[in-house]
Amino acid sequence: MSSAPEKKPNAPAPQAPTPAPKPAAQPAAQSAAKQSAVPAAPPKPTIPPEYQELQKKVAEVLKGLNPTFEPSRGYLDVVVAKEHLVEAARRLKEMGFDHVISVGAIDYIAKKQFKVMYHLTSYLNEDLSKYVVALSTYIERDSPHVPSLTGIWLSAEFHEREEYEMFGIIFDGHPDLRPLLLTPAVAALRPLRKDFVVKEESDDIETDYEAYLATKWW
Amino acid sequence: MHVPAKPSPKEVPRATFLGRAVAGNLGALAVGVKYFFDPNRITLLYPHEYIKLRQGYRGYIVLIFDKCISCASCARICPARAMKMVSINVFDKKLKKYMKKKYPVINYNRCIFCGFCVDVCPTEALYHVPYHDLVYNSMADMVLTLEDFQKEPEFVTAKEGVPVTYIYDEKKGLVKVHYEEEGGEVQKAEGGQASAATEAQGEQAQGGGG
Amino acid sequence: MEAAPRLPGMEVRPVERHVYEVQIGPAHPGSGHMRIFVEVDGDIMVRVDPDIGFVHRTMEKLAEGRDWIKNIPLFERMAILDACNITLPYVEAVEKILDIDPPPRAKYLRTLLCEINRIASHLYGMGIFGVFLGHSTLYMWAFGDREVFVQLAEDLTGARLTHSYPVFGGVRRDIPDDFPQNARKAARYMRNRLNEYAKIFLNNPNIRKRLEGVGVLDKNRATELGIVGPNVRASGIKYDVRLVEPYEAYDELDFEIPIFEEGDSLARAWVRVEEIRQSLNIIEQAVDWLERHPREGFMHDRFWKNAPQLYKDIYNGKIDYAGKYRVKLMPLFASLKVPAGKASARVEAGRGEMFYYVESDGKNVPYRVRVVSPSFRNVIAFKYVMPGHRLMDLPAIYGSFDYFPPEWDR
Amino acid sequence: MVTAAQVAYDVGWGILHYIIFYPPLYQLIIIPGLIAALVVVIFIIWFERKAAARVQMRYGPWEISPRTGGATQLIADLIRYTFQEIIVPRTVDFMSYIIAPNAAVIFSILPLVAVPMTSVSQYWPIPMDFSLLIAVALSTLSPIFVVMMSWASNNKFAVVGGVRESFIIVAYELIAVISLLAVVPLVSTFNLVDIVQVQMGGRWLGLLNPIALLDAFIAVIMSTSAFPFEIPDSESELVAGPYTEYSGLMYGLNMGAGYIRRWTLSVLITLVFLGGWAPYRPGPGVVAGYLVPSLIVVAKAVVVMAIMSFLRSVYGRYRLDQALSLAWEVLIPMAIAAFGISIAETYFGVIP
Repeated sequence: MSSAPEKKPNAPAPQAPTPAPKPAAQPAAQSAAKQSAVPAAPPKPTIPPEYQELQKKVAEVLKGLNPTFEPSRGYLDVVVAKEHLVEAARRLKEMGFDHVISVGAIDYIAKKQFKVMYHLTSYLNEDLSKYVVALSTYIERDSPHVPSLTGIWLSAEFHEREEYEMFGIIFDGHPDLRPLLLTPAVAALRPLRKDFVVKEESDDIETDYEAYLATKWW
Repeated sequence: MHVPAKPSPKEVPRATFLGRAVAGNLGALAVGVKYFFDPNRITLLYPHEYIKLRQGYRGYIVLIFDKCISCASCARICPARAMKMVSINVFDKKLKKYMKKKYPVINYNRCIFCGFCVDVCPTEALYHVPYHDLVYNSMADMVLTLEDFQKEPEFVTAKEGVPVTYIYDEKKGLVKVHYEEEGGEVQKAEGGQASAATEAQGEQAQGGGG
Repeated sequence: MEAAPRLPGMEVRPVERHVYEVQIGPAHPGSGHMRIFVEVDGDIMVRVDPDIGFVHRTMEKLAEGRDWIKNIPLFERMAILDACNITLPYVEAVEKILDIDPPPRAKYLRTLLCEINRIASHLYGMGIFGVFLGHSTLYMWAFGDREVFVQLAEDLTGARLTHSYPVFGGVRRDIPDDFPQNARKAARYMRNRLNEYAKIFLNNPNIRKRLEGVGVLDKNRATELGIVGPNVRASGIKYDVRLVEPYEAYDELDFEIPIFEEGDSLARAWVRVEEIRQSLNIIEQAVDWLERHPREGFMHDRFWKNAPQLYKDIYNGKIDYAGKYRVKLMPLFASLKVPAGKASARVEAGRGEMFYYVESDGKNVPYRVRVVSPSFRNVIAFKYVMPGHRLMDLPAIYGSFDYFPPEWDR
Repeated sequence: MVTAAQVAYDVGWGILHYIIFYPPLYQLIIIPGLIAALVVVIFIIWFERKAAARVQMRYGPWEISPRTGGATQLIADLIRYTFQEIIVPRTVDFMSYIIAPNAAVIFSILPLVAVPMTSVSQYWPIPMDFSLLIAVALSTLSPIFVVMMSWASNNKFAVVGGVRESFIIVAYELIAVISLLAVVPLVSTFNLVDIVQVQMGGRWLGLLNPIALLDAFIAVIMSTSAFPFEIPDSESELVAGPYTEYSGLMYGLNMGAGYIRRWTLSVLITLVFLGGWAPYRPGPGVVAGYLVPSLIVVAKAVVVMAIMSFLRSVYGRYRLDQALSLAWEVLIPMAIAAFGISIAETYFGVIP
């Protein structure tokens, strides 16, 4: 593996597939960690190492609300119960997470659940800027009600409207819950739910020659 | 080497009233007048000129029939479902008999020229031609047959137009140059680099174009 | 006089007295495919309601039916003039789930294209901004000079706009031989041009009058609304994903993040100009690095270790019809299965922070992809910043946020 | 004995003198009126597009006649406008909708009958004693019809555009009137012929009183809603302002009316500030006494208009309130100051 070539700028080596590693010249532990051999097996999902410290802090802040931390990469997934969502949001905002990057929902149709996630980060608190925290909760798929957090983070307003039209999740207490991108007729189909199927051309790669020449897919 | 990015506070340049009313107006007018007398035109006069694109441009795709091993990777990776595999009877030279084999065909109504098929082909049986401005009479014509897919499509613009190419210039950004001249230079220079001579020619061509 | 005839499709909506509703868009010369309901009281806007979604393509849904790699050209369609930045977080998120880290050369190549795209995107935004204020020269200049960078991107990737350049584990091409000198020429040209831009547009008293003190967003308000990108940096917030969570090669490059305190439309325009300067620095550094280092490590070993000799020959230009420095994709990409897991990634795209949430359940298609584009997060600003300004300020504010309807509609 | 040749000569002479060069008709229809205005407008629009194209890294009109640089493009546009269907929406007020553009064009040309094209009194369309006043007064009529158009259109954008137009009318008229009349103390006459005669020696009033010239110049730009004051029909928020509901030839008339008004006022500026037909001294006869001086005036006015057109490629557009505050707070005091300068110069005897 070509590693840390910046330490040997004059190396001509047009084809040296495996340059001898120079252990003394390894720049930093951090980049060494990046160059770990590629694991053949799929990686074990865990909480990413750079988030371990934050996890403790968040657990401290959300004490009493029974937060659980789901394995994830690139962000910290904090799951609280629906009843505690508003309280958890308030505490996280006090902690410094001052705006919402994304409000996303996932349809777990097998478990008959929606997961609603508020991805948060901070502008004003520069220590927290480098983290993304997802405050998430599971709700029933049959009665999709979740308290709106627009009152706490105004930046969630349009995101919640979008998830409302895409999934039919009703954000209780949202000031202006109308479809945002879609017309009401299309929004009634709840397009992002898993039971809505997009009709597209078949994915078959093989086709009959005559049928192919007569295709009208354009 | 770890050089973190650093925030650097900056300020919008302030101007006094007089500076704004006089210097601002005069500066804007001066730039306008400068370009009025010395225009820097980059427009391509399209049907009369066309850009001779360099090799590597992701243009129309051509199949080299003999190299295809019917692996269907191209059809599988096609993000627009433009490429399909069709079965035809071909004479197999090794086995000395006719047999059914699968070959890719392409529907240019759908193709988005991402080039994934060309890049994924394990035997390089597909390649791009470096042009993209073609005309078809109907949408049905854009569903290519296997025979058409093996031919390089006819480049109609090249019949009437003058080939030009754009070279980079520090003063003018992109400069339009007639292709033959630059091509000749490149062949002589053998470096693949636009020499000073070509730049001079480029300016000449620029002046003549007005 | 009789009442106005009721035309087919006409919708009658009561509005308050003294209020006059004007619809800006959707078929509108400057704005593109979006509509803003504006209620004006006299000349002052009192309520602004952006009505978006005219080019909505349900990309999040389409992505759930497409193979992992096929989503790259799909997401690119959000903002084709910023294609690399827009697809990069998706690629990064999938790489996180796959647990691979691209080699340094690939990182530098991605960074290079990202910055080329950022300049192109900023120039596009400035051009539209210019035509909004009736300044057609800036529009033409920005689009003409953007051509320089589009040409650079074409030399690098083979396509003008829809590059589909970053793929999982690496990139699809290496730089051509004459690319470094061309990039340096382009950088020097653009630096000079920016001074002329300042003269004819930003310091033009006419334009300054239009922009100064218009659409002011202070630090706290910008935070509350969650505005992103150059727009928050114009409000004095030190937030840039390249700064707070460096990705690709950004932690090895020497550049600045311009921050302005004013928060008005003029500051937002200046941020973009200063960012173009910094991007030119980055391009020069990246090109230097790429020139200094041997051409190896453009694709992660997992996808390149077993590459046959033919692939290496094609890379080195030994096959005449195939071009040079092309990185072949392994057939594995066509049927890639990503292990179960979820990841998010964000990058600083031209218009701001681009965020992807990717969830996989081990199949060959994603289970859920959540895309949040910067323009989508900026659109809320119209609702809360515009009221209180005059109707003629609408284009000035609208343009200064560097709107791009296809991006926010997704 | 009357021969056919004599009759033909006499009839021709009569047509030449009493029809073609009959001053009111000549000035209204030929030079500098309708025909000259049309030619000039076609040239100026072409120039505007070409000049903007030169600044903006492109070619401008080209394809239609590459040898002349696309000069015939505007004729092609004119033909297209002429044969385009005129769509009259159901909701408009029909009579005023039809009358307004026509009236705007007619009243735009009208001031040209009040200006002299020569010092030979035989070729004056009207008595010239108060011609400056009359011309200025007539020039203020046509913008009213823009407001009329907007109101007749019964369209939101048109109404907003019309309201803006009416704001601007009030602002710029004062500037135009004061700054054009600012030369009166200097020459102590309202007679445009005398005003031109004073400038014969090269002492153009524009040089003696540059502030008045600048003010009048800006007022003309404002009055014809050219850049940077293209406010009533600012396309980025109002589709085409007062002209939104017009199509085909009617839209062409609207566009033409603005340009013709600019042309008229440019002629006026030329006469008042730029010496009119100076330094040429009109001789006897139709050609030397009428045609040549009028062509000189046309040439000078075209230059004035070309400079106005060039501003499009440098400036954007002001906001309405900024344009108004510029007019009321800067330009009107400047116009009054120009008046004062004239008085001072008269006191010190600059003009003998």
